[in-house]
Amino acid sequence: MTGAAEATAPHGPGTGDAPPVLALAGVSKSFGAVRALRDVSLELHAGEAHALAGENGAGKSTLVKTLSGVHRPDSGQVLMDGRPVEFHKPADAQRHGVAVIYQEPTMFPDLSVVENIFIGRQPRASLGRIDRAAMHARAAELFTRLGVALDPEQPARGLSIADQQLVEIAKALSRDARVLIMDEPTAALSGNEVARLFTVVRALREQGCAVLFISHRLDEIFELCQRVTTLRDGAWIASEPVAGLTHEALIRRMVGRDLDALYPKLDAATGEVALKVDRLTREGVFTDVSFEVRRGEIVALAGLVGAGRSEVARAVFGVDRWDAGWVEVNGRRLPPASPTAAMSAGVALVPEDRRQQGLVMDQSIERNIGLTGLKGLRRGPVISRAAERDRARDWAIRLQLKFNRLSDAVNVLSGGNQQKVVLAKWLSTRPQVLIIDEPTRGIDVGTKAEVHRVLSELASDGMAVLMISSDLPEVLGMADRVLVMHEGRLVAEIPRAEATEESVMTAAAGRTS
Amino acid sequence: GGTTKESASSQAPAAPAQTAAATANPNAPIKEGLQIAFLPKQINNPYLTILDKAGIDAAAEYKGTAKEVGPSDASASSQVSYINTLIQQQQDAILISANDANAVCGPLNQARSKGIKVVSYDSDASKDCRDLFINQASSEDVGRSEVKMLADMIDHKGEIAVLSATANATNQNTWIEFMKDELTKPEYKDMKLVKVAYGDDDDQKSFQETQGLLQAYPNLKGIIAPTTVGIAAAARYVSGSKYKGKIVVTGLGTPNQMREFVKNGTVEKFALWNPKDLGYLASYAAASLVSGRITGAEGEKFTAGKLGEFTVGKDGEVILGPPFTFDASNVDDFDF
Amino acid sequence: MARDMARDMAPDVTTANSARAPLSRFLRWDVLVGVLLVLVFAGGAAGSPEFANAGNLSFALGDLGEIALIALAMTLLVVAAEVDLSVASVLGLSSALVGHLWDAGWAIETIIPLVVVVGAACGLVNGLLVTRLGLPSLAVTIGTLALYRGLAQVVLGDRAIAEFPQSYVNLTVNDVPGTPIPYPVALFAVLAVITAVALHATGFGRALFAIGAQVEAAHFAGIRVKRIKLVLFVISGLVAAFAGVVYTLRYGSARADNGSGLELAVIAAVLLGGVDFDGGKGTLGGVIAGVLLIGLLRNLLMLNDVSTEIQSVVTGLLLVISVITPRLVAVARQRRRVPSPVMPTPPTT
Amino acid sequence: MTAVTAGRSTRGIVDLVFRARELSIVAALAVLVAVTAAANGNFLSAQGLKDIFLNASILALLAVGQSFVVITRNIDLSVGSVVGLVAFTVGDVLAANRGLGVGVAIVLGIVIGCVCGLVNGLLVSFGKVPALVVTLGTLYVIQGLDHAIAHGRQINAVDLPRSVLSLGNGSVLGIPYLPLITGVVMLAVGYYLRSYASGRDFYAIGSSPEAAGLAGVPVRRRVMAAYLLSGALAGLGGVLWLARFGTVVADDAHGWELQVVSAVVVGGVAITGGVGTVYGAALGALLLTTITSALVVLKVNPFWQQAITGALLLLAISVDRVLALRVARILRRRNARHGS
Ligand SMILES: Nc1ncnc2c1ncn2[C@@H]1O[C@H](COP(=O)(O)OP(=O)(O)OP(=O)(O)O)[C@@H](O)[C@H]1O
Ligand SMILES: Nc1ncnc2c1ncn2[C@@H]1O[C@H](COP(=O)(O)OP(=O)(O)OP(=O)(O)O)[C@@H](O)[C@H]1O
Ligand SMILES: [Mg+2]
Ligand SMILES: [Mg+2]
Repeated sequence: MTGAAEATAPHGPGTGDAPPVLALAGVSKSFGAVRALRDVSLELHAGEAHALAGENGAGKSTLVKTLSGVHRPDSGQVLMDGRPVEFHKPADAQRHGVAVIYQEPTMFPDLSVVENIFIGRQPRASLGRIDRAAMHARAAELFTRLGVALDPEQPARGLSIADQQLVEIAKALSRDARVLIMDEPTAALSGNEVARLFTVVRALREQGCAVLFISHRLDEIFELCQRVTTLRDGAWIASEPVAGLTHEALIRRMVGRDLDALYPKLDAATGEVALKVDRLTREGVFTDVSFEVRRGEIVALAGLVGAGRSEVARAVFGVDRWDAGWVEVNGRRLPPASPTAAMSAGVALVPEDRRQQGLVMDQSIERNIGLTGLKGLRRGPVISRAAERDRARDWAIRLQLKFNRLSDAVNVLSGGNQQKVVLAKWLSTRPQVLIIDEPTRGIDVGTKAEVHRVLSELASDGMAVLMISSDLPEVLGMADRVLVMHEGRLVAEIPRAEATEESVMTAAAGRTS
Repeated sequence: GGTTKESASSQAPAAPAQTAAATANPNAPIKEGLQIAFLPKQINNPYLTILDKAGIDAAAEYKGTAKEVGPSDASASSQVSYINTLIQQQQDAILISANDANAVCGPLNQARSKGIKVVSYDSDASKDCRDLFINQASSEDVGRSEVKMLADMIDHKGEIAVLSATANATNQNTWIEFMKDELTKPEYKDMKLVKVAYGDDDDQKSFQETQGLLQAYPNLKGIIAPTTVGIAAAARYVSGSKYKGKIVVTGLGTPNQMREFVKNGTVEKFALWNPKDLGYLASYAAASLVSGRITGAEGEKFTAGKLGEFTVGKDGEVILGPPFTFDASNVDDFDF
Repeated sequence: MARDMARDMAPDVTTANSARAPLSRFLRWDVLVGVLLVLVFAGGAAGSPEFANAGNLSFALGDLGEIALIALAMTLLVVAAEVDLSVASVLGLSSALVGHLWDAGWAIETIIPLVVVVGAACGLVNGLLVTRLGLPSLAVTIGTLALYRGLAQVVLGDRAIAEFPQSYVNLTVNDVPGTPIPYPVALFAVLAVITAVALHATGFGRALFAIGAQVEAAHFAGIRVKRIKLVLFVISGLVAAFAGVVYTLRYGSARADNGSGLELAVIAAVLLGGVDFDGGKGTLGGVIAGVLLIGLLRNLLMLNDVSTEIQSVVTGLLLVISVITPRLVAVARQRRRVPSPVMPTPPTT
Repeated sequence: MTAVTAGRSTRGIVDLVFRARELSIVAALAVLVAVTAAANGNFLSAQGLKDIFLNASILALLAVGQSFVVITRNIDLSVGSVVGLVAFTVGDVLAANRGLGVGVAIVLGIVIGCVCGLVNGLLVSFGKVPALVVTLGTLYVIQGLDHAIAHGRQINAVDLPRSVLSLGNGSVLGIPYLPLITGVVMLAVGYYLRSYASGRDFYAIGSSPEAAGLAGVPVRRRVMAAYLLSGALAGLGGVLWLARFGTVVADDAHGWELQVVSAVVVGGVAITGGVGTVYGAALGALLLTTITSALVVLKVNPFWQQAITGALLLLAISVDRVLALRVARILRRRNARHGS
């Protein structure tokens, strides 16, 4: 409530006199006991990219959904061109020219990529039939603009998270919208795609489109946006021009205090080989991948989107079958295609897709965390609820999980908090080898530091960590060694001392330096 | 010791004794206010509905109340729950057309041990667990006469097939046995039963089975369908196909269903008894049992209202009479 | 006792709604069914003297025996987002085998275990087709529904076998001394307790819920999805075959068409009990309440001479009402508090 | 990057060819018919062919309606009951008013079917309750209603107007009306689903109901429409049933829901929604009925018929699946060669 008075007039210098294209005025929204938004105001102006910053669970996605008609505000108003509007459903907002990229990709797995982009808005030929040729032409044009190499006729099922995200972006851009809202569009993307996306967004902005952009990568905010609004615990904190703002100042707005080092990498003594992967091949996906990870070591696996990193992780953990080669953990070979065997050998995999692979969305936080350690929770033949709860609480506190009750379903958590539950679920198995795919996707700066600290500690306690990340600073900041993949092959191994943005990117792009 | 089949027969339960011990008083009046219940194979079976209605009307004649209850599917188990209900309701008599002669046995005997009389009609229950069986016609008569009727129409020559109800239907299976036996006689040496098909008393299934028979056996001359559903379906298929006039269809059917096919020449003759009489007789037989006029022993006689006197035969069987043959000359005289 | 059982065995499952007011915990679908069951029982006892006597209750419970047994296994399957439509056919096949072998002079002590093993094999076939080939279980078991029923006909043809040993028949129809509970129902009660514990309090149960709710996540969590599903199908076949033995002895009649159509009754009971057909949600207590509700209500209607057609209508309405009431209440409550439709949750199968 | 693109697009094309489920059903049908005809030439006679198509047309019509619903990730178990109800009530009305013609019968049937579909649709789309439960419930309710109306009566062919019966048995240019009607309906629905934006919405809803809502697809309206169509076609199916069989009782089409669902599943419509075509479903229905007819023609012992039907059904879906898995694997390998 304290922010309310200031919030009513966030209109600052440099925004012109035209009424904002889309605005929120004093909006509140609660889910049961959770007050996700409290009296928040926000203005989006034509030709301006506006950033929304805040910790996990601050209410950013809720704000987006309020703007797009998914949620209706409990109180307050949505204004379009200065006039109040009521969006009852997403279709209403779309009709007003609001295009949204939601935080979690919303694909139609059975439809082709091109149909995914144009569903409900297919170009028409005579008699109202779909004009497939026109549809393909427009898709091709969009893909060229975004630099995406996807077969438009391919079904969306089986696309990597990154590819899904690209399709979502294409979908939103195809709408020729007046307002483009993007909720963490870059979380799954690597540098290249992000750069392309920004070029496209800048062009749109210059054509007069209003943009709302959410990201936990603060650099991106500074690179793309003119203004930034900060939320904390659902409350409006500030709206101000990006120019003149420092990283530290922004973080202080979000977190309410100063942060420690972002990459608190401890130097640990490396021990014997914990994970050895030898000439591992899965035909058509990756070929001849060999590497080792020692105890106490954090090895990063870098590469462009689609390079096959996640596929390697899946095969090592036994989710997918491999065609040739073998995997050894602590000197013992793993049988193929058995996650159970991998787990009992001490391997854990934090998967990249938390909604499908990481969590049982309908189930409670404690059940999700307990799922990987059911044996340890047994008292006689039955599961001890107390033990389950203790285990969940332990890790929830350690990872600063923001939750209402441990018995709440994970699907009511914010994206970043969901990611923390996945981490808790796997860290609680106390693995010897931790494979972690995009560990901080969608995690806010504060928690990111926390996750990095935990990883660093675990490694120095003797855990072997294989970290897949598209976040280059993270790779450089955390890894003892960087492995780089390109089109399914391991193309480079770069020790920490030699790892720079240039060296990693060159290898990832398949150019030999 | 092992419980094999041999040891079982020695352990088979004796039928409840108290009913057999009673003696009949042929002059006892029919009690007033009797409560009896008809339990058909399946409610909504048009043939059994006619029968039960006649039985209920008959009950009104002797100042009793009768009702029809039953399952909507013709499975053995569903009849059993109704028997239990009728026991709880303390009916005076249960009249049953059994889906499965054995499955209903236990509950029927339970009913009898509570003093409820059990009469089976149309389709018999195992004879250990009912007092009387009201048979539409002697099974032997039905089986043999069907063969004779068909033989006359095809000059005792050619391939024939039977289109029955379900594979487990007790009455149909008995008739078919007699048909096969009749066919062993020398006068039928040129006739050959090539197939017994099952239409499950389902109109559509019977229809499709007929199609199949005609395609599979191009030399087929005649079909006997000893079930009202089957004969109607067979006749309908034949009348709408190129086989009309080449294939003789006969069996057991109701005049209302068959009238059209008799008139358009698809079917020359078919047989049946009067289902109303059967229901009427069953109703009276039950009332006579309850009133103590008969006990179900062989040789006892009783009067069934307008139908006159009937004699209890062997195994408690009462026979309505020989089947009646319908043809173009008389089919319009009946309405059922 | 049935009612107590239903209540005791409904431990809470954490549903997505539990964040709402605590009152909604009691407005859950399965609890509603439990309450309806109590009402029917009380109403029946008060209204018709024929209902609440030992003889009738014993019969009504005994008549549910096979459906109840199969429903236990079916609940496990449905929680894991699979279904077995072939159960009634396995029951029929088992009945046909019992009849055939008995007719051939085998000892009943040999027949019963053998038939149960055959049932498990039928389940194994279902399970292998589902897990090895990745076929949808609905499709597979529609196929085996025809196949197993067909095999029953092959085995027994048009024969109907009767005269089973009385001592075994008695075991299926007599009551546990001093109670109106037939032996099969007593066995069911024991199995129900075991199943309830397995489903709601063990790691196995947790695994089932996870598989049903999000199979990929379960796989990633090291749960042996295929093996567990295979086991469930085997259990289902085994239980159905055992139910076939009980059925045959209880009716004293082996026929190839025994129990046909029973699968829909089982599914109806499981659905009525609040188990989500998309998997991952449901309680065993709800299912037991569902089985008893359908059975006792039918019995009560029958005793009151309500015709079959009306019974059918009542069963159907019960299904619809039991699913729609909690939703309506939830919507009404939401409307009253705040005018906010949440994410457009679309209908699901 | 370019190599990857090449690999991906070949995959797309080959995939399209191999995943045409309809082709594998046509192949299965061809084998079945060839084998049967070799054993008994009558099977392919004019009368034989006519019978096959006549037998399949009502099931195929229902399968078209059902696949519409299944594609939206719902199910309609009440179709069998609706057919029974419509066949009897329309028969009853016609028997009482013999002056009425085919047109009235069809309209009446479709109206009754639509009412049933409306109830299902309202409950599923606006009540947001699971379709399986709702339609199992309405299955029982409609069945009960049908029985209550019929009350053990039977409508016979003699009671019905000639014109209605000739709809069931007559033909135009040698093609019987029934398969003609089914064919026209199938083509129209299939074309709509493929070529109209609103048609694609049904696939989107089945593929991901949540995403459909976010993409602005009117989910409720479409689900409602799917149930209405299924109900309407079931109503039409009921009238055709009446016309074809002439004799109707309350039990007609009892248990058909499983047959219809089998046809749809065999026809390649995914029970989890989003995938499949009505052509596949109709072919599935044709395959199922042809199996039944062929077994009779092949003089298979009646006690073996059902077992063989079941086994063939399993074979059909398994072979299809194994082939799909094989092809996917080959493609992945080929992708490897292209990619590297
Ligand atoms: N449907 C819902 N039901 C209940 N609570 C919800 C729901 N949606 C969001 N919340 C709660 O609202 C709060 C804000 O969530 P929101 O998703 O807006 O956060 P966010 O700022 O987007 O976080 P992140 O950066 O992690 O994506 C969180 O506490 C979350 O648990
Ligand atoms: N069976 C398959 N056939 C063809 N392509 C596939 C198959 N499986 C995965 N792919 C593609 O192979 C690529 C490798 O995906 P993977 O997720 O391993 O990449 P990554 O390097 O981890 O990138 P990301 O950042 O997207 O996670 C993806 O683009 C994916 O769409
Ligand atoms: Mg968010
Ligand atoms: Mg990846």
